Order: sequence, then C-alpha cells, then structure tokens
Amino acid sequence: MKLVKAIIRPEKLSDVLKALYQADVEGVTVNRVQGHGGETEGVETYRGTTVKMELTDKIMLDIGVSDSFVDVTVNAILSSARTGEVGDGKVFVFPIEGVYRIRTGEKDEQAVTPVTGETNETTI
Amino acid sequence: MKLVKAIIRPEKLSDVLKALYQADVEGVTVNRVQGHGGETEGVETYRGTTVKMELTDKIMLDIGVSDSFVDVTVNAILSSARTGEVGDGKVFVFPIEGVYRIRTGEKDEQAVTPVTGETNETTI
Amino acid sequence: MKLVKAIIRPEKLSDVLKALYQADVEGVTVNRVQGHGGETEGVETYRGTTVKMELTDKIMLDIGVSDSFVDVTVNAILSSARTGEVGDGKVFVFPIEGVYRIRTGEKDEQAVTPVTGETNETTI
Amino acid sequence: MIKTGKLAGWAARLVLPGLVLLLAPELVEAQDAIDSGDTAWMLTSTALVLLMTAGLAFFYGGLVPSKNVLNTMMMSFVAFGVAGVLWAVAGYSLAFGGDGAFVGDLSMMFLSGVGMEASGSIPHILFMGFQGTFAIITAALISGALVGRMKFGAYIAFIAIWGLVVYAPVVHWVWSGGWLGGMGALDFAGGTVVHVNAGAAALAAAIVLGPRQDYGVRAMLPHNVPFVLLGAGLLWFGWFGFNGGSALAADGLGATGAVTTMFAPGATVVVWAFLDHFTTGEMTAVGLATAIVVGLVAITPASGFVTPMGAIAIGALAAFPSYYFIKWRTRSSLDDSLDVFGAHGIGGAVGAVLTGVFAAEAVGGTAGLLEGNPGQVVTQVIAIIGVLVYSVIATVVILKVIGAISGGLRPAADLELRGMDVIAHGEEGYATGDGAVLILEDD
Amino acid sequence: MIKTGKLAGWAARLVLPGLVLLLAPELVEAQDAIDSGDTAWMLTSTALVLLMTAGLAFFYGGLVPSKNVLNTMMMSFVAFGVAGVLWAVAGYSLAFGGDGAFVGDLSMMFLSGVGMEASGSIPHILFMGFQGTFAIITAALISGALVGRMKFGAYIAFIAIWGLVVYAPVVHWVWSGGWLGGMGALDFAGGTVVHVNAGAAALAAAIVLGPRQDYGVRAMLPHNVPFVLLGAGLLWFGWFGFNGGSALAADGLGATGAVTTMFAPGATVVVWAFLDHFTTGEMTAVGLATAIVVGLVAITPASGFVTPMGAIAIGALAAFPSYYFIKWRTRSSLDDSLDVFGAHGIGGAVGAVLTGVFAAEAVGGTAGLLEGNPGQVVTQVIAIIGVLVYSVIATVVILKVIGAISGGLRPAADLELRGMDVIAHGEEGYATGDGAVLILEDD
Amino acid sequence: MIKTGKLAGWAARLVLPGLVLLLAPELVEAQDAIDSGDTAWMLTSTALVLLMTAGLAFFYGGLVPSKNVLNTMMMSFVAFGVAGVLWAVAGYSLAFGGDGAFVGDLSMMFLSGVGMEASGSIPHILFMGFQGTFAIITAALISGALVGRMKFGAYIAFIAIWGLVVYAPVVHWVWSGGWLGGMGALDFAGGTVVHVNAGAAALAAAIVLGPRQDYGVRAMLPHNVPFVLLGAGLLWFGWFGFNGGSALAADGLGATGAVTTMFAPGATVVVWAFLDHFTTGEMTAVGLATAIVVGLVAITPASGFVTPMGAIAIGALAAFPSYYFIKWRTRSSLDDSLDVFGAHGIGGAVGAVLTGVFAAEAVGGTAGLLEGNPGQVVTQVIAIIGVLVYSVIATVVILKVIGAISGGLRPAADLELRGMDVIAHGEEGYATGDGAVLILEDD
Ligand SMILES: Nc1ncnc2c1ncn2[C@@H]1O[C@H](COP(=O)(O)OP(=O)(O)O)[C@@H](O)[C@H]1O
Ligand SMILES: Nc1ncnc2c1ncn2[C@@H]1O[C@H](COP(=O)(O)OP(=O)(O)O)[C@@H](O)[C@H]1O
Ligand SMILES: Nc1ncnc2c1ncn2[C@@H]1O[C@H](COP(=O)(O)OP(=O)(O)O)[C@@H](O)[C@H]1O
Repeated sequence: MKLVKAIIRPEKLSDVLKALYQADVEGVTVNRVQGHGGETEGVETYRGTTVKMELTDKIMLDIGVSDSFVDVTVNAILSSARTGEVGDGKVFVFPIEGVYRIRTGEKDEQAVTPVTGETNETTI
Repeated sequence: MKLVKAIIRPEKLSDVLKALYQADVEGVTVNRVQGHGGETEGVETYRGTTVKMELTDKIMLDIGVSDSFVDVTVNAILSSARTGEVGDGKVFVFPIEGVYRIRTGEKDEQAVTPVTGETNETTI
Repeated sequence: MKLVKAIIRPEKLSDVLKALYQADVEGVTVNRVQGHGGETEGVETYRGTTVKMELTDKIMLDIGVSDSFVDVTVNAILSSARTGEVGDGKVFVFPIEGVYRIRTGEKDEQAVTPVTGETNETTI
Repeated sequence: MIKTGKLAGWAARLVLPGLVLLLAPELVEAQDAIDSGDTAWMLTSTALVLLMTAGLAFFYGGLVPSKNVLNTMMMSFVAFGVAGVLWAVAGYSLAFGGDGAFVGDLSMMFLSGVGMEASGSIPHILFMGFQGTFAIITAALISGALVGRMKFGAYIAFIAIWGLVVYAPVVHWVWSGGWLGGMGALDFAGGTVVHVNAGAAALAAAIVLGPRQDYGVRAMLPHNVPFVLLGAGLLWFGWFGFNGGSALAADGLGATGAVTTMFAPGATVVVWAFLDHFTTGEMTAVGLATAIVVGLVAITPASGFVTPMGAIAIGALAAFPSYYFIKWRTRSSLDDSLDVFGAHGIGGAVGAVLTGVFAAEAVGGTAGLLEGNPGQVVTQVIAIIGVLVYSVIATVVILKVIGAISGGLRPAADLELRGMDVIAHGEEGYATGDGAVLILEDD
Repeated sequence: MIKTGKLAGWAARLVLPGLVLLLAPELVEAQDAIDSGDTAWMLTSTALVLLMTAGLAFFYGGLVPSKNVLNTMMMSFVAFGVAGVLWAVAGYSLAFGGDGAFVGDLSMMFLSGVGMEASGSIPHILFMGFQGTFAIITAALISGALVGRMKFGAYIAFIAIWGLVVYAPVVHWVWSGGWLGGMGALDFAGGTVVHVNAGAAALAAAIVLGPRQDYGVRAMLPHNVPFVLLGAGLLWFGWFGFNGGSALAADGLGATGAVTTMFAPGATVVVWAFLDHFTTGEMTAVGLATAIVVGLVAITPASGFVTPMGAIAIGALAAFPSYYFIKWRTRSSLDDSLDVFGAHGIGGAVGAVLTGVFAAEAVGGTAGLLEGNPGQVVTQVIAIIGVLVYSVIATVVILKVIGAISGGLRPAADLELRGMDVIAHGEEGYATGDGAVLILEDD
Repeated sequence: MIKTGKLAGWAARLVLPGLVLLLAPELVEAQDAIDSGDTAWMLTSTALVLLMTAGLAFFYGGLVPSKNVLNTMMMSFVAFGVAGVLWAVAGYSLAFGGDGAFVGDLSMMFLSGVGMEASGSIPHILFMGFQGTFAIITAALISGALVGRMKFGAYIAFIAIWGLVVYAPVVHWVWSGGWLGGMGALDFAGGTVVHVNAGAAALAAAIVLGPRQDYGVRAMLPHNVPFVLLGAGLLWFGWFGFNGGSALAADGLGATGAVTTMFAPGATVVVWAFLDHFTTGEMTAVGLATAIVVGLVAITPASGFVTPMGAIAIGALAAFPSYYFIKWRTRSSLDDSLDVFGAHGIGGAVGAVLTGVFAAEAVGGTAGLLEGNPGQVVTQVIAIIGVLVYSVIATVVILKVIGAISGGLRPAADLELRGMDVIAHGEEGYATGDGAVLILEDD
C-alpha cells in the first residue's frame, strides 16, 4: 500500500479527477492548500498597504493505492495536471503500514478488496 | 512513532474527538477536506446550469502516536466514526522517522514524554 | 527524500516562511488546519448556547526535502516557530519513496535538481 | 370610493376612545383628499417594511449553520410570493372587508374596489399594499422556529393557509372593527397582531415539528454573525416604516412612531449588554443583534402611544424576560431554533402590557396605568391571551392536517443531517466549484 | 425657469393620449409651485434608485466565482462615477434638452439652467438627479454579460460612450418628445428604455467579447448565494423608487407604481417555483432571486398603467419566456454570463407587450388590448424593436472601436483564468493574509 | 411649544446672512404648522441616517482581519445604544438647549418639553430624533482608529463621555447659536461638526492607544472586500438623508443637498481611479469604496451651498489630499487603522474650505471665494481649527482618565494577537462548529 500525495493547480482538478477515474482509481481526498515554489509572486495593494503574496492557491490530493497501482496513478496525475508552466506542482509517494475501511473495519487487503465489480479493485 | 491519518464524516468529528480523549490520545490536527469514493453523487442546479458534485465534505485527522498506541487509536476511530453507510472513510497508518516538539525542541521520545501527569503519555 | 510536516501557530507563518527561505528551502505547501493539544480551551456563548472550543487554528506545512536538508529544515522551523507557550506545535519527518515534478515529469533526484542557480538546489 | 365597512374598522384603529370627536371631522375630510406628504411617507413606509423581510432572511440565515443557510433565507423570501399574492387574492378582504367581530368578508377579493381613491389621506391601494407587507413578514417570522428540518412544500402550504386563517382574522379583530379593537385594546403597529401572533405560532410549530436531529447533541453555531448584524440593521431601518408608517400619516404621530422606534432598542441594547456581562463576562454580537430585535418588538404596540422616554423605559424593561427565557430555552428540549417565541412572543406580550402601563394621553389619546388607567393593562392582557390561544390552536391544526396529507412534515433523518440546502434545493450557499462537473445534456 | 423644449418632452411622458386636456391645466400650475410631498417622495426615490446599483453589485457579485467577485462588483460601482458624472456633463441634456425626434441638444450641458426652480411639482435639479440614477444603473446592468473577461479600462470606456450615444438618445425617444413617445409607446419606468436597451446591449457585447476561457468546460458556480439574495432584496426595495418615483409625484399614480411593483414579482416567484419544481424537482434560491428580478423588470413598463391584479398577471406570465430562455442559454455557446438578456431583455420586452395588453384606462389613462385597444400592442412591439436594433448595432460598433484602439477587449487567456480580481485590480475579495509579506519601502 | 433659545440657534442654521429677510416670514409661519411633505422627508432622512451606522459597521468590519470582525462591527452597533440613549438623556439639551456661546443647557434633559409640536415645519420630536442619528454615527466613526486593540468597556465609556463632552458642545457652536455659527461658519450637514470632529478624535485616540501589536510587522488585510463595498453603498444611500435631510424640508434646498450628494462622490471615484492607476497600475475596489466615502465627507459641509457642478469640483479636488495622506500614513507608525483622519478629518476639512470657495449665493444664500467673498474661506478655516483643537485635547484627556481608572485601555498583548472577537466577546464571526462541544449545565 502506498499513499500518493499530489499538489496541483486548482483549475486542473477536474481534469485530474477524470484521469484518475479513467485509470480506475476512485478513492481520493481533496484539500485546498496554498503553495510556495518557483511561481512569480503577486503584489497586491490595499489602501496604500502593499503586500507581496508568497503563496498561490493549490489543491492537494491524497490517494491510497495498492502497490501495483502506484505507477498508473502517478502517470495519470502527471499527464493530466501538466501545463508546462512553473507552478504545476509535485507528486510524492509514501509507504503505508496499514489501511482500514471505517464502514466495515476491514484491514489492509480486505480494506482494498472491491465490494462489487471490477472498477473498484484498485482503490482502497 | 506512527502517524494515523483518518478521513471521517464531518458530523462524526465530535464523537471521534471524544473517543480519542477517552483513549488518552490528546494531540490531534483536524482538517476540512472533500472526498471522492463510493458515495452517491449529488446533482445541483444553478440557473439552468446542472452540475454533478463529485466531492463530499469530509474531515481528515492527523494523529502522531507512539507505536504502542497505534491500535488503541485506530480502534477508537473505527468504532466512533462508523455509521455503516458508504462514505464512512478510511484510516491510514504511516511510519514516522522523527518527531519534534516546537515549544521545547525535544526530539522523538523526549517530544513524546508527557510534560505532567499520566493522561499525556500517549501523545507526542 | 523526506517530507517534513510541521504544525505551527498561524501568526508564526511569516517568520517560518522567512526562516525557510534563508535556509534555502523554497518549496512548501501550506494548509489551514485546527489542532487539539495542551492548549487551554476557549468557551464561547451564542444566545444562551455555551460551547467549549476544543480546536485552535493552526497552520500545517508540508515540505519535501532531500535527506541532507532535513536537519536544516527542521531547525529552521524549530527556531522560527517557537514562542515557548503551550501550543507551539510539532514537526514530523516522514520517509518518501518517490518524488515527481509535474511540469517536467522528472523523478526523484531529477525532480530535485535545481533548474537554475544554487538557491534552488535544496528544494525538490 | 371607500366602502363604509372598511372605514369603520379603520376608524377603530385610528380613532381611539376619547379621540373620536376630535378626529372625526378630520377623517371625514380625509376621505376626500389625498395628501401628498402623507402619501410620500406611506410609499416610503411600504418599501421599508418590504425590506424588513429581506433583513429577516439575513438575521435568521446568519444564525444557522452554513448547510442550512439557503433554506432558512428562502423561508423568508418565499413569503414575498406566497403571502404577497394571497394578500391580494383574499387576505386583505378577510382582514379589512366587512364589519364582523371575528373576520372580514370577501367583498374585496381580488382587490375588487381597491383603487386610487383616497382612504384617509392616502390612496386606498397604498393602504392595502402597506398592510400586505405586514402579512408577508408575519408569515416569515414564524420560520425561525422551523429551520433545518421542514419539507419546503409543507412550509409553503403552512404559511399560505396560516396567512388566511390566522393572520387576516387577527388583523380584523384588532385593526378593523373586530372584538379586540372594540374592547379598546391598544396595538399601534402590531405587537399583538404580528409579534405575539407569530411567536405563538412559532412555539406551537416547534413543538409539533419536534427538535432537529442533532439539537442538544451537537453545537449548531451561527455561521455568519455579520449577516445577523446586517439583518438587525436592516430590520431596524425598515421598522421605521413599520411603526412610523402605522400612523398612516407624516404628522406628529408618525414622528412619535419613528422616534420611539429609534430609542427603545437602544435601551434594550444597553440592558442586554449588562445582562450578558454579568452572565458570561462578555457582551456578545449575537446578543446585541437579539437585543435590537427584542427592543423593536417591544416598542411596536406602544410606538404611537408613549413618549420617547416611555419608549426607553419599555425597551429597557423588555430586555429581562426575553433574555432569561432564551437562556432557559437553549438548555431545554424546546427547539424554537432561533427563539421566535422568546424574542417576538414574549417581547410582543411585554410590549403590549407595557403599552397599557406607559400610554400617555397627550401622545396617542389613551392614558395608561401610570396616568391612572389600570383597566388598560387588563384589556391588553386579554388581547394577548386571545391572540396567543387562537394562534397556537390554529397552528397545530393546520400543521397536523398538512402533515397527514403530505406524509409527514420532515425529511428523512439522514437527509436532514446532510443539510436542507442540498437536499431540498439542490444548491449550496457557498460553492467553490471544486469537483463540480458540468452536465450539458438535458436532464 | 424650465425650458419649453424640455417641458414638451416631459409632458409627453406624463400626459398620455387622452389625458392631455385633463392634465394640462394641472401641469401649467405645476410649473409654478414645488409640492413638498411630491418632493419628499422624489428625494426618497432618487436615493432608492441609487441604492439599486449597489444591490445589483451584490446580485451579480454573488453569482460569479470568488476569483472575480471584486471585478464584477466594481463594474457596477464604477458606474456611479463614470455614468454619474457624464450625466451631469452632457447626458441629461442629450436626453431631455430640445425637442428633436431622435436626440436632445446640448443646451443644458454642465447642467446649465438646471436649478431649484419647479419642474412639474418638484425642483428641476431633483428631476435631473432622479433621471441620473437611471443612467447609472442601466450602464451597470450590461456588465452582467461581460464578467470575468474584460479589461477594466475598456469596460469604463464602453459604459462612458454607451451612456451618451445609446442611453441618452433612447430616453429622448421615449420620454422627452422623441419619435417613440410621439407614437404613443407606453413605458412607465423604463421597460424599454432601461431593460430592453441594456439587455440588447448585453447580448451584443457577450457575442463581441466571446465566452470566458472556461465557459462550457468547467462549472462556474455562484460563490455566495446569500449575496445574490441580498442583491435581489435591495433591488426590490430600490425598485419602489424606480417605478413609484416614475410618477414624479406622491399621488394615486405613484401609489400604483409602487404597489404593482410589490405584487408582480411575488407572482413571478410563485410561477418560477413551479417551473423549477417540475424541471429539477426542487425550488432553488438562485431561481427565486432571478424570479424577483424578472418580475420587477416585467412590471417596470406597466407599473403606472395597470391594476395590481394586472400586475400579478404580468408577473406570472413573464416567468415563462425568461425561465425557458435561460435554461436554453446555459446549454448554448452564448456566454451572456449572468443572463442579462434573458432577465432584462426578454423580461422587459414581455413586460412592454403585456403593458399594451393589460393597460387600464382608469389607471394610467390608456386602454390596452383587453379594453379593446389592440393597436397599443403594435405600438409596444415597434418600440421594443426600435430600441433593440439601435442598441445592438451601436453596442457592436462601440466595442469594436474600443477593441481596435486598446489592442483587444480581453486580457491574455492565462491571466483571465487566474481571475480578474488579482490581475485587473491587484486585490482579493477574501484575503486571509497568510503568506502576505508587507512591502514597506515605496514602490 | 418650541423654546426661543433653541429656535435662535436653529435660525442661525437655516437663515444664513443675506437670507434673513427673505426667509424670516416663512420661519415665523413655519413655527405654527407641521408640513406633511417636510415631515415625510425628515422621517425618511432619520431612518436613512440611522442606517448609515450599520453601513459603517460593514465598511469598517470588512477592512479588518476576520479575527476582529465582530469587535469592529460592535463598536458601531453599540453606539446605537450608548450614544442614542445619552442623546435623549442629556446630549440633545446640551447641543440645542439655551443660547450660550459654548454649550447648551440642561433645560431639555430627558427630552422635557420635546413633543409633537411644530419646530419649523416638522414635529419637534422628529428634529430631535434626526439630530440623534448624527450623534450616533459621529461616535461610531471614531472607532475606525481603535480597531483590534481596545478593551470594549473602555471604548463604551469613551464614546459615552465624548458624545456629551465633545460632540454636543460642538453641535452647539455651529448649529445652535454658538460662537462658530455666530461667526458665519458654513457647515450644511456636518463637515466640521461630524467629520473634522470625529477625524481629530480618531487621530488623537490612535496616538494615545498606540499601534496594534502586529502593525507594520504583519500585513493585516481586509478579510471581506464585498462587505466594504456594501458599507460604502449603504453609507451613500443613507447620506441622502444626512445631507438632504439637513435642509429640514423637502424643498429646493433639500433637493440640492441630495443631488450634490449624488454627484460629488462620483467625481471622487473618477479621480481616485486615476490616482490608483498611476500609482499601482490598477484601480482597486477598496480604493473605490474609500473614494466614495471621501467624496461624501467632502460634500457634506457644502451640500446646501453649492451647485451640482460645484459639488463635482469639490468631489474631484478632495480626492488628492486624502489619497496621498493615506498612502503616507500606511507607511508611517501612526496606526489610525482604518484611516479615519485621512478620510474624515482631511476630507471634512477640505470640504469645509472648498465650501468657502464654491458657495453660490443663489443656492444657499452665501457667496464664496469664487463669487468674491474671500472672507468666507477664513471663517471656514477658523471653524476647522477650533473644532480640531478642542476635539484632540478633549479626546486625549478623556482617554487618559479612562485608562487610569480602568487599568489601561488595551488587553494583554498575547490576547490581542488572538483576536478581539474571541477575547472580548467570546464569539467568532464565522464559526463552523468543528470541535465545538455543547456545555449544557449552567455556567
Ligand atoms: N519541496 C516541496 N515541498 C512541498 N511542496 C512543494 C515543494 N516544492 C513545490 N511544492 C508545491 O508545488 C507547487 C509548485 O511548485 P513549483 O516548484 O513552483 O513548480 P514546478 O514544479 O513547476 O517548478 C508549489 O506552489 C508548492 O505548493
Ligand atoms: N483510496 C483512497 N485514498 C484516499 N482517500 C480515500 C480513498 N478511498 C476513500 N477515501 C476517502 O474516504 C471517503 C469515503 O470513502 P468510500 O470509499 O466512499 O467509503 P467506504 O469506505 O464506506 O466504502 C471518501 O470520500 C474519501 O475522502
Ligand atoms: N500527537 C499529535 N498529532 C498530531 N498533531 C498534534 C499532536 N500533538 C499536538 N499536535 C498539534 O500541535 C498543536 C500544539 O500541540 P500542543 O501539544 O498543545 O503543544 P506543545 O507541543 O506546545 O505542548 C496542536 O494544536 C495540534 O495541532
């Protein structure tokens, strides 16, 4: 089991979700965050107060996948989230030691076993 | 040291916090997120524009615990967050390589050592 | 590659970002969260309804760094985020198995290799 | 030409015992001529009272969790349509037509005979419109007890029927020659007709509906306190038309109605701040907004009968019962969610009683207790009880009938927990669009 | 002293065919005396219509994603400056000066000769100010078709020119002795002058600009529906001045204008709720707010010509075409982003036609189709087409010229996607300050 | 019956040098009869000015970080209670009672003798109420300099004392027969009395309090710019009553007051947009809202003395000093947090001077510099300096005394950083309820 954590542009979220869906990855958790990287920093002015905006809106995705699906998942993200401009984001892969499905209490592979059908088998 | 990351329903947050408290797990970080899983997707309409809502509000908890408390923590979450309906969420357990308490700069076990009393000993 | 995850006070964010910048750590993702720890809990009253506020606003930082920069990063955070009062937060260090730069698709060390100049070399 | 029946009722409103001889010649004249100044003020007042219902939507909408904000606001806004149209269809006639003791007649259904002719010193059509804005907000007021747990169709049916069966007759009782007006009950702008009436209906409806699924379990906090303050501000502003306009003229009485409306809530705010301070150590913003509404409610029946200093006394005194009732209510099992009964029912009743205490003959022509007329207080109490009892009983009956017909008044428990905005309206108050996928083909 | 030319045009507005003899003596008198009641109402009306533009900012601002909220709101607010100042400089004169058939003259440029003297029964200066508030909101209305994708400087240039070249002449056509008023076209408060005109301009501008980069690709949801309801509430409130004030007096006609404005949108809300219910199964808050605006637009041309029941009929009927047009539009490639044409263009045209149907001689002096005067409907249709065609053509020409001069009307595509607030104004609507670093040295 | 002393002061206000003979007979008559049109307008104006304080709460509340939104808004809302009640108790009498040169008397304490009798052409009670709304907003204006760092109890004590010790006397000086009115200082609606006065107090208070803990260190950005625009819109709307109502009649002068109020801020918006554009390259929404307020402030003293074109000139010119002062201030150590001095102090002073420049004899009866009366400018400057000096000194003394008694004006530094809403009111503006646990037993 691995956790794929991806930081992407907000406007790419729909595309990434669609790509994940097409890759049969259905479970994902989405988080509005702000990032700092190589992006040019905006300057804003409020009634004479000038500020440099060091953070840019981003979306962070957390996706738990079984080991065999890591590459599929990463590739789906890499191709669907790319614009080629600075600020496209990063993908990190982490080891997971245990997974539980709260609804049933199933652990690890049981938690990943699809309930029904084939499309679920890749998600936890 | 492990990090327990749980994705739960927002309406279950109070129950989970209470269960963690009863399990002597006191340190926790809470995050409003949105999840995509097996939940039925809502349809919303705004002035003729119809959209399918692929994401559902969830809460993500990050809880750093010492190895011996992993099971206690996971079980507290599993039992308090369950409704039995699709969408109850997942629990992931990750390995941690180091922990620091910012207030004191203590590291690892020192960071976990309770400041006073016994109820703190399980939290970092 | 490691991921440094820090939970800090919101009012310390600017200081931490500055300290990271001075430590040549430039990539960081920032997240508004709420934490529960040893902080005293506030009581609020809304038209007769009294509530105990168990959560305090915090900021969570996720920073991917190459192994050699872990200590630098952690120390920068520890020193810039400290007030000495309960509630300063925690720093966790996690192992990472893979990193990708979405813009280019580069992996691992390639993803970390600075595009230009020296100041970038420590960030992924 | 204005019909005699209506005028008689009307006269009962304006011409209070002791003033009849004095005002009568003026009234006879008034039938003949529209006064542009009075009309200007009544045009303004009508707009002001209409705005109050939007203000109420924000007052209520800010107090609920964000998952129910639209449902709560729509409960007010939909009254513009339902209560407004039905007022023209039949409500106005039931309230102001004919001269029965208990209800008007249908002689002015579909506004037949309601035109530009003078009614007093303003166009008849304008009097009808002004009164219509009261019908709208009274219906909307009740919704504060029902938020977060009522089928929207059932709500619409309820306010439609309630407006015709409860509101219009009660107006007739007090302001159009009915039994309470005939007894000499004082209610300048609706302390009994609007606030006790809506508060009683809210109490009954909260009990019939039962509490929200998570009431008493989870904290349901105001999601947007600035909206609550905005609502309070707009309500106060609009209330100048509510009370000042109830003089139906831009004269000394109208000025008294407006100026008492300006000062009474100020006194309530000051007292409420002290109560808050002694109870929790802090003055709260939600408390401040609540105090404004309670003060406005309390001065409503009195606004044309008391001096500004009397208004300040009423505003100050009215803070106590509402404050302690609301404090008790939130710890009880009574989920009158936004305290309609505590603010409007109790505030209106206290105001009506205090009208009987502080009424000054020099202001509105009737003396109160302090000027040696204790009987007025008794009359006021009878009016309060009469309206309260009728409103409670009728509300329970209407809701039971609707519930029986529509298969229950409430949505399924799990749906309710998800929030009324999504389940009853298919919308969110504050959508980010994250994860929203366009569906382009037709549904 | 008021100039004859202007008075003639004005008379054409007030004195409709068949009423000339009746009203003429009154008008002659009116020149001589300011009536305090009429002036009070027109002062109020002027403030009310000014507030509408702020209400519009919230109606529009709530409907867009949060990244464009300030840009959208500023498009309304900046009209206070641009359209307001230009109205004083030349717009008023072009609209109400002289007696040409197509446009006024420059005799009152810089408000020369516009002072405190009576014009009708109110000060001339007040008539000018009241009309100025119409110029402001008409310009702002168009912006709903342009949100999220127009250079702000180009927008300012557009509304500046449009106000002088399109709005002022059209006012002259209808309300100041121009060809449409001369034909007997009825437009009490601007169904054609304001709404068809702005709606047509919006349609043309949406086509010239082209759709937003992500239109039809991504869902762009209203970021704050309570703001939409706030806007609808403020618009309704202000519209009392818009329609009621268009009588220019606090009399029976003013009352009719206000009361029809109160009831028509209520009927639209009811019908819209049914349509929503049958289409999506749910009544929506955005739909409710839209219905209010459509009802207000539809009653605008009719408000001084029909009875309240006529208003209810107009409000109810007007729901259908706008509802179905908007439903179709959102699935089309026409990015009239906030449906200015659907609500104002179609609503205004339907209202104008129905004015010709429901006009009651007893109310405004002119009979409509139902009272046996089918010719009025034809006149109404001619007025609609005349205004629509002129507005479309002139809008296209103005935008093309501005685009040519300023190197395109739109910002670069990637900038547009980041949101207009940051790129055109250097601000965010809801800044948290996270990661914002003060720059203290001067820039 | 109206007292002679008060009338004398009042006459000084309405009857300006050169008009005495012309207006005198009218005034004599006016004492005897209430005019319904004038009363209608003053009723409306009173409601409008009351609404301004709610508007101010949003203007200010939107400009602060969300952790201080409620504290900031309550600083305005609590003035309704404190300043309102004290106005009835003693403020009105201190301002308008007796005929001393420096302060009124206590003859009308507790509104003794203030009833429905005519005062001019409106009920005396209404004049008192209208003036009370000015007392409320003037106190609230100061709060913009104090946000985010003042104990709430100390704030309440401050505005209570300031209203009686500073505001009421200054009103007397200018509008009720005091030394400045006697000198012939022109201040139609409060440029000096309200804005210079509040601006000076704000400057002094900001210095006495000292800057917020994180001022100049961290960026404190407006958390809700739409609220700022809402506040600006409501302020503009209400200002029609502020300036237009200051004529105390619905006549040509009232119309001038309203129409100049409509056009002046438009000109300020246009100039401010250019200044913004040349400075930062972009026109900002906060700038637009600020420009509206500056324009409104600047036209306040002039609104009944100049033509609309004069108003446009004043609005345009007033943009420059306020723009550059605010730009400088934000880089200085002076934490007048929301620029009360920059907008109201400077805007009011500039407006007062320009009143002396642009005053037109044909409008308000007094000629200004441009019509050959340079002395008026000198008089205006004396009035500004007189009010400014007194307000600064008295504010410092009041605050020092309160600070000494209450153990400091500010909360502990670490509490201040957590935000005033939680520490001073035990509430959050936008609570989600996450992690909130109900406490059901009594506290
Ligand atoms: N080392 C890092 N740790 C965590 N997040 C990062 C890191 N580097 C970049 N990010 C995230 O990715 C976003 C884009 O990164 P950036 O370096 O600008 O883009 P690119 O990969 O195109 O060079 C940042 O805004 C930040 O949210
Ligand atoms: N593979 C996954 N990775 C990350 N989050 C997931 C994953 N699967 C599910 N989730 C989260 O858990 C929530 C519930 O998941 P779902 O699969 O619908 O529930 P259940 O476990 O009851 O079948 C989702 O909304 C999402 O936030
Ligand atoms: N075991 C933990 N797991 C996750 N987050 C924690 C943990 N302990 C503390 N935190 C986070 O750190 C914040 C401060 O922790 P706390 O224990 O109060 O401070 P301190 O380290 O100064 O004793 C908390 O609000 C919470 O967000």
